[in-house]
Amino acid sequence: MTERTDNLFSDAGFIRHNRQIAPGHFLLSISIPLAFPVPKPGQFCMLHLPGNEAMILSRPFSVHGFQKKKKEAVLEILYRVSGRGTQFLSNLTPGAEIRVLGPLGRGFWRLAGKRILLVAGGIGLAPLAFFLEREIEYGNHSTAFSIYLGAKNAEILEGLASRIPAGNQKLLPATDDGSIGYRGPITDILKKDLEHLATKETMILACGPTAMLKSLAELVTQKAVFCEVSLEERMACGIGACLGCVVETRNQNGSSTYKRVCKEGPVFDIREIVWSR
Amino acid sequence: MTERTDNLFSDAGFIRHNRQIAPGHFLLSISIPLAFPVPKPGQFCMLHLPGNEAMILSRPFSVHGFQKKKKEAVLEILYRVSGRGTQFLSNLTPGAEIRVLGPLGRGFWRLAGKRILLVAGGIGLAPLAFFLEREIEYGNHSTAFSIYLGAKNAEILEGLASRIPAGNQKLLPATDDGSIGYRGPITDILKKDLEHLATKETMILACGPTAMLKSLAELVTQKAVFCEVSLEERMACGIGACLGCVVETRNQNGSSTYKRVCKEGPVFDIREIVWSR
Amino acid sequence: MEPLKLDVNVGGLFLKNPVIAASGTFGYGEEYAPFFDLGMLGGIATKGLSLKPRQGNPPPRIIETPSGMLNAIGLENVGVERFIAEKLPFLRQFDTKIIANIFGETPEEYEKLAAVLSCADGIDAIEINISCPNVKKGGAMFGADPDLAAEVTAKVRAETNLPVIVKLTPNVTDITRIALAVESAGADAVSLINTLTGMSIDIENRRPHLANITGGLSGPAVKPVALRMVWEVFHAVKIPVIGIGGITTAEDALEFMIAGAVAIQVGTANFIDPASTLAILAGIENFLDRHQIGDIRELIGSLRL
Amino acid sequence: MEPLKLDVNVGGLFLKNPVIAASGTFGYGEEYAPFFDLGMLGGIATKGLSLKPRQGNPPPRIIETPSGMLNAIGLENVGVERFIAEKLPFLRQFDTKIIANIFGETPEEYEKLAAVLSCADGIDAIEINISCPNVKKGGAMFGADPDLAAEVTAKVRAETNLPVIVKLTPNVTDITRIALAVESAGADAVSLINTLTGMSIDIENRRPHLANITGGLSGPAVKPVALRMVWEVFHAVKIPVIGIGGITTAEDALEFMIAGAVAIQVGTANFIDPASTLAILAGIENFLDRHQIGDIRELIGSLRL
Ligand SMILES: Cc1cc2nc3c(=O)[nH]c(=O)nc-3n(C[C@H](O)[C@H](O)[C@H](O)COP(=O)(O)OP(=O)(O)OC[C@H]3O[C@@H](n4cnc5c(N)ncnc54)[C@H](O)[C@@H]3O)c2cc1C
Ligand SMILES: Cc1cc2nc3c(=O)[nH]c(=O)nc-3n(C[C@H](O)[C@H](O)[C@H](O)COP(=O)(O)OP(=O)(O)OC[C@H]3O[C@@H](n4cnc5c(N)ncnc54)[C@H](O)[C@@H]3O)c2cc1C
Ligand SMILES: Cc1cc2nc3c(=O)[nH]c(=O)nc-3n(C[C@H](O)[C@H](O)[C@H](O)COP(=O)(O)O)c2cc1C
Ligand SMILES: Cc1cc2nc3c(=O)[nH]c(=O)nc-3n(C[C@H](O)[C@H](O)[C@H](O)COP(=O)(O)O)c2cc1C
Ligand code: FES
Ligand code: FES
Repeated sequence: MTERTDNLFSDAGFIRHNRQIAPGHFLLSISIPLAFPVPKPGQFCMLHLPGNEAMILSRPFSVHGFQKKKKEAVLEILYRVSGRGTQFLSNLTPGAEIRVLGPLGRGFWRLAGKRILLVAGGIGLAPLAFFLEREIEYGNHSTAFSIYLGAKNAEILEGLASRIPAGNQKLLPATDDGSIGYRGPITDILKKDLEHLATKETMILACGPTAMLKSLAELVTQKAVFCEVSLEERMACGIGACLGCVVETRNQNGSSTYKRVCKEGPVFDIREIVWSR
Repeated sequence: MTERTDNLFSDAGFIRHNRQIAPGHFLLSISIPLAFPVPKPGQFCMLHLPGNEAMILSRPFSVHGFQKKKKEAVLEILYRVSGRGTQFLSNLTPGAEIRVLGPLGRGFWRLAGKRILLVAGGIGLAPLAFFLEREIEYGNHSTAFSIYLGAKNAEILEGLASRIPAGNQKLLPATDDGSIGYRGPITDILKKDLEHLATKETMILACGPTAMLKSLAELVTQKAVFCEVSLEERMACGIGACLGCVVETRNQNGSSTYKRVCKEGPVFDIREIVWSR
Repeated sequence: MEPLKLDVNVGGLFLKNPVIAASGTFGYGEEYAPFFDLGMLGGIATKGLSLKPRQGNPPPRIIETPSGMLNAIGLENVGVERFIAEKLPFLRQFDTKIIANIFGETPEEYEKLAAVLSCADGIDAIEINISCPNVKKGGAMFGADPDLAAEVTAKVRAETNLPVIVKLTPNVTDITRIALAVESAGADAVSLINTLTGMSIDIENRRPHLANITGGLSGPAVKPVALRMVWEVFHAVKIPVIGIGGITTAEDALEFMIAGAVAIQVGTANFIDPASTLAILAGIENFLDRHQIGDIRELIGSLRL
Repeated sequence: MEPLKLDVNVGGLFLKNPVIAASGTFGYGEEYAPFFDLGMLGGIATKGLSLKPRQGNPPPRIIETPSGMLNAIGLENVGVERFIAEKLPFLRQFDTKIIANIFGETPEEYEKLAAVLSCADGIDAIEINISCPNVKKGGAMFGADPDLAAEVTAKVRAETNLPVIVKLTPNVTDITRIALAVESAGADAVSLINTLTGMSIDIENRRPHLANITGGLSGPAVKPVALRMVWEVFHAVKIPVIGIGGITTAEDALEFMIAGAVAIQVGTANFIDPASTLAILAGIENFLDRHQIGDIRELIGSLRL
């Protein structure tokens, strides 16, 4: 059952920069040894918060960017300050040591498709932008990409949008306050668009708040479109040992099992998930 | 019984600099509001370690220097890295916020005397150098000062000695390894000197490790010389509330009482102390 | 706008707000008076009082632990007579409720303490400490046995008309049994938790860090245990519960109130910052404002399951 | 120079060094194999095993607390059969001792588990978990009652020739009573502590952070309590004691050994850094070197009072 992934790294990196890209949103760049295995889009890392020993657990963050340089690799994380740990992280300055464990979990499945819709709720853009970057890098010209990006307001949306790699994909924005793009949930636009898309040739990759994912789940069960989502759950180990991060998933026979977000996920087929909360 | 000291300050300061003066020994300079009451030599402050919430208790440090400037006051602390808290402290950089509570306790008694011997064991120099600085500042020319300074080796001794204010006092050095001055405990030199000093006109102020203070206690009970010592004990509140920092003291009637180092001390008449440990 | 309602009734002890300074961490109030007006607090619990003055344990008495501290003060105090003569007048200057925390080696000593304190003018409630882990006789011994706990409570109850709060120890298998026992014996409220018994060793010289060998653990480290016990006791008894244990921020205090505490005590946090109690009070007001809750009592026991 | 002697005898379970990965925090070993050679460890305690596979509790199952964490996994596990078929062969590749941690809802279930595991080749000891706070039936119920604890121990004892370790809960008034009871019932060793029951509340939506409401507290926060209990039990029983609770550094491990633990288990620290166990082992060796102690057994119970 358990996939063995021996290709894991756990060691200190150093902060290159940690800069605000929008209110409460930061881009963290970490220099790590070249030994760090190349992460797949959708995989994540556990970052250990240095210095504050009262916060014992590392925090999970999707890989947002990764480059190999001559003497080091560079890992990029895009994060939102949402609690005490991320607050602490946002105060770290260049040169600070930070322990990185990763890359973890399984990434997005790369199915061939004519059209890929990336649906991001706020900071959920982080892994999707990395996915797109890799597609562009690999020279995937046969697929059309659209990015559905929802955010609180224009300022945050524009900050996030600045992290989308250059290419000829379409950006469809929505904000809670209508200060840019559609006013309302991003899934509203998606719903409309899905009506005149050939669902067979379309696939959706999504990451964002639970409410968004739930709407999406309803949408895609009506339309028979393949959809993968990256989930979040509280984590302790990040490597499958503690069983802390489970989500309820549906089995073929209708019964349900818990699966570990850190190991069997964080990316799941949206139909697999039992949306209870 | 309890002396009321309403003149207390508890607020954030900012680190001006935090520089090594000898291996493991640091001079910390903190900018604090002018509202900070002028400390007396021998008084101390509690420094709250910012950031690491696992270390909940503030650390006590003697005031080593204090100057009022136009818009701020400057508090100086001389410290030795002796554990996790002081290790943490030594990594703080200029600009960092640090909460200061003080000035606390009672300082050295300023008795008129022809000759004042300052006996410092290592970092114990911190409050004694401040005492001397104030004496020099107040223009006390009628008293002769000698500083007995013991340290592990020449490097540390010289680093510490650099913190002694300029004046015409005598410095008597001793090191554990004999790399400078007398080789052995500083109390050895003192013992010899005391033999040909008029004890009535002499007073001793001392601060240093317990072993040194114990030897000193034996010395001065043989010779009838007035001697005050600054003691250390683990502290939680620093203001007399928790009763955590007591030492055993002798009463006139021969019985013993616990006294709070933070409140009735940290400076005590050496004869008052019951040296048990 | 209506002013916020912060007052609570702790079994006949009426507090203008739910923030109390915990016994043993606030001296007799004097030490904190330089930092703020003590009259801003809901109440102050005094250092544990015994009939005769007590010297307490030899030093070292405290040591820091991860997010906490151990103490083995051993109930050093001036004794109830000197407290009344020398300390109480100072405390009574302030518009706050004075809770006398008492400690005895026998049920009879508790009884006498209650009698003496009830005659003294200016005591608003008695908190029976049957939970101190740092003394050989009495203390936690009474707190770990429902029958003894009830006996002490009944004896104090019979001696006083003041509200009687019983302070419970967490070092038990089932704290609700003790809570139920003291409720039946006439307690007006329970307060919990006192400290968890712990230990720390200096590995370099292989000695315990505390002269008393063991001590009481307090501070943020114990908060999850304290909160669980408050929630359990809240569901077990009908009398009000005062929450104590690791409360350092307003958020901590609110957790306890949502779990069922009608008031809270702040202990170790007073050492972290002498004005902690005030910051906690301000933070509670802020939370109520933000959530448009007009009366703090709406919050008490409002945990959704 | 003579090589350091690190081997210890835990009631017939011979470990090459005293560092064991604690149950429930090390999976079935597989997850940690990428980080270091598991054969460097003294032993590995498996995730708690039950007769049938268990789903465990609904999420959220964990939450961080000051210097600690709460978990309410609820003993999710593959069941003893699949453990033997699918997990044990992997573990047996390594030169380390495998301790099967077992959990039942009735004494009979423990009995059967012991029987099944004794037949499986490659189990070196059985650790009876009578201390899990996160399940409705069994678990801590057995651990809080000396008679039930003894009954479970005796039943397992009768079924196996493997060394039997009983893992004790700290959520009791007097842990030495339970330790003495299981010693009389035939336990070869005791391990302690399991987690302290705790709780945490999300004040914004007034819900418990854990779906199970309460959970088990572990990590550095509990270390002082664990150390005190190890010291108490060490003085109460004659069988060896395994120390567990908040061990994160070599210094922590040494505190437990000086207090009387013949071996130690590392739990939550594995989450902080997957190579914690190795760092702890290296630190112990370093300490022995520095203090010129040739045999770790000189350290055990060497506390000076
Ligand atoms: C696989 C995965 C990928 C993620 N990728 C990103 C990303 O790229 N950018 C980003 O900003 N955030 C991401 N998150 C969410 C991020 O982990 C949380 O925002 C962060 O842990 C919050 O920590 P805190 O201390 O600030 O919050 P607090 O609420 O103070 O944290 C308390 C505890 O809860 C946990 N926690 C809180 N919120 C979450 C959450 N949503 N998911 C998991 N654990 C949580 C924390 O880890 C911590 O243990 C990801 C989460 C997961 C599981
Ligand atoms: C009145 C007073 C004045 C002092 N002045 C100075 C000074 O000017 N310069 C200086 O370098 N040191 C001074 N000290 C000692 C200084 O407080 C300790 O070195 C420091 O607290 C050690 O903290 P730590 O976290 O590094 O050590 P750890 O041993 O890791 O600390 C653990 C706990 O023990 C306490 N502790 C450890 N050693 C001591 C000690 N010797 N005295 C009191 N508490 C201790 C800590 O405060 C902490 O609570 C003074 C102590 C007192 C009481
Ligand atoms: C130094 C110290 C002294 C204490 N003395 C007493 C006491 O005299 N009587 C008492 O009932 N509790 C005493 N306590 C317990 C506290 O009142 C409180 O119950 C406990 O510390 C838990 O709360 P906290 O985590 O907020 O500190 C003392 C605690 C500390 C830390
Ligand atoms: C996530 C998690 C799961 C656990 N599962 C088990 C278990 O299955 N069986 C068991 O006996 N103890 C279990 N424990 C308890 C640990 O083995 C250990 O006793 C406890 O966590 C204290 O040690 P620590 O502070 O080093 O973590 C678990 C602990 C955690 C944190
Ligand atoms: S975080 Fe530990 S199993 Fe997923
Ligand atoms: S440190 Fe609290 S009384 Fe001295």
